[in-house]
Amino acid sequence: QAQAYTIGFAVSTLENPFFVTMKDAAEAKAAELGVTLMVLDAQDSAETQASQVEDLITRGVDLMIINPVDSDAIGTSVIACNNASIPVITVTRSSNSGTVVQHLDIDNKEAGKLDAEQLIKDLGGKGKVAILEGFAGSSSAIDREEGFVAALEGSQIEVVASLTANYSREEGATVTEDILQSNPELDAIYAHNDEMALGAVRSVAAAGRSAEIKIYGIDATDDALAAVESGEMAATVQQQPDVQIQIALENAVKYLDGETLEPLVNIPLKLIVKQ
Amino acid sequence: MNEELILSLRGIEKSFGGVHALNGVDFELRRGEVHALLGENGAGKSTLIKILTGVHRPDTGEILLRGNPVTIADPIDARRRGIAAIYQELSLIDTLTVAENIFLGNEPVVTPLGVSRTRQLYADSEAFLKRFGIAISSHAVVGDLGLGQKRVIEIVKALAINAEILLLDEPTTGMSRAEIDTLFGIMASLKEKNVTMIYISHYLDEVFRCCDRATVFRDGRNVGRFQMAAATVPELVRAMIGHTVSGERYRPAQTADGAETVIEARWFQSAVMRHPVSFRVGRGEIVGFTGIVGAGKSELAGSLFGAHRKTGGELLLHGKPVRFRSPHDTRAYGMAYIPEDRKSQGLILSDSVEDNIVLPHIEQIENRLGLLISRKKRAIAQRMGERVRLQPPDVRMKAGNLSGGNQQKVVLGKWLTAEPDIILLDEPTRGIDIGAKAEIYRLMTQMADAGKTVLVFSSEMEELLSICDRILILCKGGIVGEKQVGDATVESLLTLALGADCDE
Amino acid sequence: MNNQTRTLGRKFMRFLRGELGLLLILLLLCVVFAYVSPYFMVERNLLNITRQVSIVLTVAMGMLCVILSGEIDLSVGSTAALCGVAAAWGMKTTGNIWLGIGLALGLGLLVGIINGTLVVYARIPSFIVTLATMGILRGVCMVWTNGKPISNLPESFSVLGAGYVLNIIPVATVVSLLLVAVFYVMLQRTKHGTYIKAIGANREAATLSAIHVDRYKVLVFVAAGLMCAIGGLITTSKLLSAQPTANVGLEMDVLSGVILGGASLSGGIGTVVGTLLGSLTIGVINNGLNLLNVSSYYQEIVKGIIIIFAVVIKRNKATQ
Amino acid sequence: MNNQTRTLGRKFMRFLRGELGLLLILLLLCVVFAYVSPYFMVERNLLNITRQVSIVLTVAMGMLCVILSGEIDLSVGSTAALCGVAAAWGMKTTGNIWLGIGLALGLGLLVGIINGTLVVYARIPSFIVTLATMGILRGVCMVWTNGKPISNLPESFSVLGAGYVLNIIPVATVVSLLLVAVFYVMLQRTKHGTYIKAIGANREAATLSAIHVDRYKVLVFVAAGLMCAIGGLITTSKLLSAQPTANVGLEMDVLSGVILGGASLSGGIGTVVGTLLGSLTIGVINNGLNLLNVSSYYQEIVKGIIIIFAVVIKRNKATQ
Ligand SMILES: Nc1ncnc2c1ncn2[C@@H]1O[C@H](COP(=O)(O)OP(=O)(O)OP(=O)(O)O)[C@@H](O)[C@H]1O
Ligand SMILES: Nc1ncnc2c1ncn2[C@@H]1O[C@H](COP(=O)(O)OP(=O)(O)OP(=O)(O)O)[C@@H](O)[C@H]1O
Ligand SMILES: [Mg+2]
Ligand SMILES: [Mg+2]
Repeated sequence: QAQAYTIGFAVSTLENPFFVTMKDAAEAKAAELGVTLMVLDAQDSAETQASQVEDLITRGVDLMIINPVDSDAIGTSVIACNNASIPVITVTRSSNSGTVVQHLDIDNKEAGKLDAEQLIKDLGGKGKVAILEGFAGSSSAIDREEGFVAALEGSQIEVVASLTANYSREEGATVTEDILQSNPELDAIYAHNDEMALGAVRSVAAAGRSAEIKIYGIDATDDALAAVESGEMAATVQQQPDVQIQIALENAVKYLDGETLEPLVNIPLKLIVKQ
Repeated sequence: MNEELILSLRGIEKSFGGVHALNGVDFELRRGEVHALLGENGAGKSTLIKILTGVHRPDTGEILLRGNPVTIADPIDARRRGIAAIYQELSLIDTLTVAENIFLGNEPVVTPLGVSRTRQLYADSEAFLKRFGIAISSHAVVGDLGLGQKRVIEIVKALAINAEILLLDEPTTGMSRAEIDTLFGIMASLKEKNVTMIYISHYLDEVFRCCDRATVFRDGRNVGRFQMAAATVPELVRAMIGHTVSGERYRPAQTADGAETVIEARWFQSAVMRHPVSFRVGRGEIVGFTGIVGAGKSELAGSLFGAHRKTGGELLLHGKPVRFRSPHDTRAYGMAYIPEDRKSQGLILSDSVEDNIVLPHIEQIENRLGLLISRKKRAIAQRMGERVRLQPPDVRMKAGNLSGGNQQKVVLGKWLTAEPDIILLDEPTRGIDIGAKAEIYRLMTQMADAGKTVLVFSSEMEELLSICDRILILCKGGIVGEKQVGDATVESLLTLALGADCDE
Repeated sequence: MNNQTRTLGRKFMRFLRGELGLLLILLLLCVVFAYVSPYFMVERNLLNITRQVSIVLTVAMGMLCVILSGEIDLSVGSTAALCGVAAAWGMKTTGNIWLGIGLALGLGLLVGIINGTLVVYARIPSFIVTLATMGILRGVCMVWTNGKPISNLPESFSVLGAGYVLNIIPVATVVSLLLVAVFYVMLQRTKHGTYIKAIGANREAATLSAIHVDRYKVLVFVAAGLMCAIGGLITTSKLLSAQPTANVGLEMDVLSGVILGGASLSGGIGTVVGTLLGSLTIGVINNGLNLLNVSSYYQEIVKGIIIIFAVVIKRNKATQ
Repeated sequence: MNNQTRTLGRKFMRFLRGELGLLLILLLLCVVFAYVSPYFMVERNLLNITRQVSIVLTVAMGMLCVILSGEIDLSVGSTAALCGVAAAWGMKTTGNIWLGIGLALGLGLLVGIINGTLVVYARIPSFIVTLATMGILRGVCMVWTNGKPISNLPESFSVLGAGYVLNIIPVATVVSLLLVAVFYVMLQRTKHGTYIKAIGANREAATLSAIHVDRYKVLVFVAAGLMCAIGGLITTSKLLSAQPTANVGLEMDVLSGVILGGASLSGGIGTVVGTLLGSLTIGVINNGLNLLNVSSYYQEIVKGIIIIFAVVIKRNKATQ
């Protein structure tokens, strides 16, 4: 009877390879489970996402998997689903109001912390680091910053620059160029995602400072894994977006089949460094 | 003159929507002649020109060029066939320089990649300008020039093309006798080179001076052909408008002595004026301001109306000094200004005639709630349309679709509706036909008789002589003389306007 | 008699040329979507669309005034976000919803005055002024909230963005349509609208017609600022949370609706009904493609193609 | 004689009014940044800035043509991204760098022809055409790459975006300045430039002056498409990876440079030197604020304020 299920997946953005991987895995898994999947991309706008959830409710999906753009803003949409008796599973970011049947959490603070710990180890507890920030005001950027900075407490590592590059590889490259100019001494760059880290890799290489500057990212995209393998990046953090959505879809079908679900699933994070 | 037909048109028809602009025109042009095209506003003269330059395609009919039937696809095609035109509405680019405009689409010297020899371009353009005796720099940006100067550039631009057939659509509007004489001199020399010309004008004296033959249009068809040598003015006028018009003064000249001074300038100067000016005009007076092209008439008119920042002196209305920060401030004084350039200053071409007419005094069509009543708007516009003899009399037409003269009538109607107390008119009768002109002069004199104050700025000295009480002469931005109409002639005004002694 | 019918016919033709063409497109789209998706032509969904476009539509009314006067306002998204933040802050600080709303409106007004003044009196092109204020106001949003949303607003405030009139018509729809009506009267039926259009069509002619050009230019920016405030209030109320990053890119959505509705970027041309239909058309396309489960990569492609076709069909309808 | 000097004086005045004002602003900014940051006025950093603006500058040359002709091109970002993707795909598929570059240029040309044709022959406003193609081309990028970057390009391709001439001058700088020179000659010194400006200033008058208006309108979009291709190539080469989401928002950066450089959105007005200075000014502001480590929240605010001040100062310089 699984064929009959239609599941909606409201994803925050497909302009980021992390979520593209998640979407691809979702489509593969849905085919395997024989459910119809509707994917809607909010392009990082909480307002658009609210409208898209409305559309999914109209469409009468059996269950909705939401990857919220913002944990607060999604509240009204989750409540709307509750009122329409459509069960909701949230992934990556939670909803601060309404009821969801399950939340699959990725702890972004933890990801920042893992990078920080590796960085402290690599630099021997002392040195200068620059930070490339994600979209100003996005919850992932805020958490990844907080986790990282908190973990640096107590070490002698100094944050000498912190600038936004909007999660983009191009801007990561450009902003890194400027950081390199104003910091003749720099030991590491921590980027809120791999795209910016990969941009930094290019600029650092162009400046001929690859040997002295270590670069850290988050997401473990294919390009980043290769960069870690080749030594261009020091580390990245795997959040396993594919595993996350696979679990979400399996649990969705289970729930629709009448099983009850754990309210919270933590997706384990894994720090990737060169073998 | 030889009898060879260089161009002949057969049964040309052209309509725009419901309007039949041309209604089966037959027209013949002999090589080397200057052929006048006459007719009321809206008769279809400009439409014919635009058909010959490929701007419009005729609905039916045949064009024979040097005996061969042709279709003229666009202005590029026309130029290739040796046809060039001076259009009634300017076809200049305001943001380019004078030289660039003169040679636009006709660059004299370019390398294969199109790189211009700039120095040569400017030298050639200076040479052309010199022939007109007009002190305009080739480097000046056209948008900074006055309308009359633009017309000169427009003429030079057409002359630079070396066309075999030259079409001139009202080339002399806004020009004084001095520039007109130059133009005629150039036309005469072109004629010697066997250039054929079509000349459109509402001034019959010009037509008698320079044309060999004339064709008269009425309602889109030709109603008569004349040999100029044998024709008379009343004959032509009757063919054009069906009756004759008297040419004498429209009202006896008045002296303003003792009348209350309404508007007075004391060493008044604005940001665009080159010299301060002083004058006074009384209630019930019609005062003219004249001068050659570029003398500063329009600058003065606009400045009086608050369109330019005042930089010195005083302007007094009814004896009290006033300061206009923008034309909006003139409302309180019942002032109105009819600008010279109807296209860029006078009208919103994309709006209907009625919308244009009511714009400056739209309060007249508001109801108590401040909502606009289109019925009232139509009534007002229609009444004004009749007064200025709008043709076609449909006030819902887009202003941009009217013929040039009719657009001018709308500009006049727009302000006459307001019944202003003080009215400034800059080249008010540009492009208006003989019949309607008489009507407009009558409206102006009526206003003066009713105690209003009328200031007319015009390069057409004959016009001022027939309606004004007094004429002030401008030269290079300053007032160089004043004449009562009684003692003035065109020649005496022109001497002052050209006067070498006006340079201080 | 004959004249009367001809007049009527011509009036109808003129209407056809403008709005009816777009109306036909809109209906055509609806028919197609209704045919391919059973969920589309449902009362509830249609009302939903009207709510989804309500923000764009509200802000579009202000933008239309700005465009008509020959200017542009790129700061609408940031202004809306800032007003939303201000409202949320006001409500949380004072505990009073109305004070929050008042603060948002006041701020919208202020932004409009600043934009207008810089354009008119400092004579800076509006593209540059509003590009600058777009960045400045977004920055102010971020600094004010420290980049984090302001949440836990009073539940009763959600009526505006999420509530219903008579249990079925969204309040946001009603509010935006009321504003459309107000702007319709203002722009088509009062002298103010005539003046704004005249200024945009031919600034010099308008000046010489003794219209207070400067005052009206400031006014259109004020209208835009106020509409942004209302748009920001609807957004905040809908999410019951003020996002400092809300309404990013709103200027493009709004401009699309206005221009698809037949307005010209160079000023003087454009109507309220056109803008309404243009915004609705874009809303219907978004909603329909979502219901059809068109993948987001293809949505952009399909949307672009539909828009081009819509304009071509509309043009051909018009010239028939 | 006197005439000669007056002409020269007037020429100089005109130059002052336009470019020199902006040049002064740029120098002023440089002085300020040099004063507050020791890293700014370093040869290496200044060259860096020229490389950073090279993409915007290249695309701005195409955009300037479009703007001068009275149109707008919103699709530049998507076109650049698509060309970058095409180049990367071509290189990976054929293993030949030049084939990849050729493919990118060919695609840029094609996009230009499509945009131009829709604007000219289907008579759709360019705002709408390029808004639609902006979405369509971005969608094509996404579908083509399935949303993921194409990486591992041949290392030698990185010369364009990351290499140096004489070990110090970035190749991208040289390329973009060469293009600026080409466009300078084309727009200021050939009849083509005059025609494009004439068309933008007064389309009707240009038609009457026997100019091939339609042909030139298509041509400006082709120029824009080609410049986007080069911009996309530089981006891809710099990152040695083609991002389907590259150059999002490029249209705004480019427009800002062009308009800050004195061009008018309504067409006919604008210069290559102005655009160069405008783009550099924005580049210098971005770089300077980054060197000073101004937080992103405040960067937008400061940038907006600087831009407004720059324009005001420039204006006052001009009227002196
Ligand atoms: N594009 C157009 N659309 C609609 N009607 C037009 C258009 N162009 C011209 N007409 C109409 O064609 C008729 C002839 O106009 P035309 O300009 O040829 O007159 P004209 O003889 O040159 O008059 P004038 O002496 O005023 O210049 C007018 O009634 C005018 O309204
Ligand atoms: N020597 C000069 N210095 C500055 N500006 C000049 C000079 N000579 C002419 N001009 C310009 O010439 C233009 C002509 O002025 P204006 O339009 O007032 O003249 P006019 O008498 O109305 O002539 P017309 O309208 O027939 O050209 C003005 O725009 C003025 O700026
Ligand atoms: Mg005519
Ligand atoms: Mg004049």
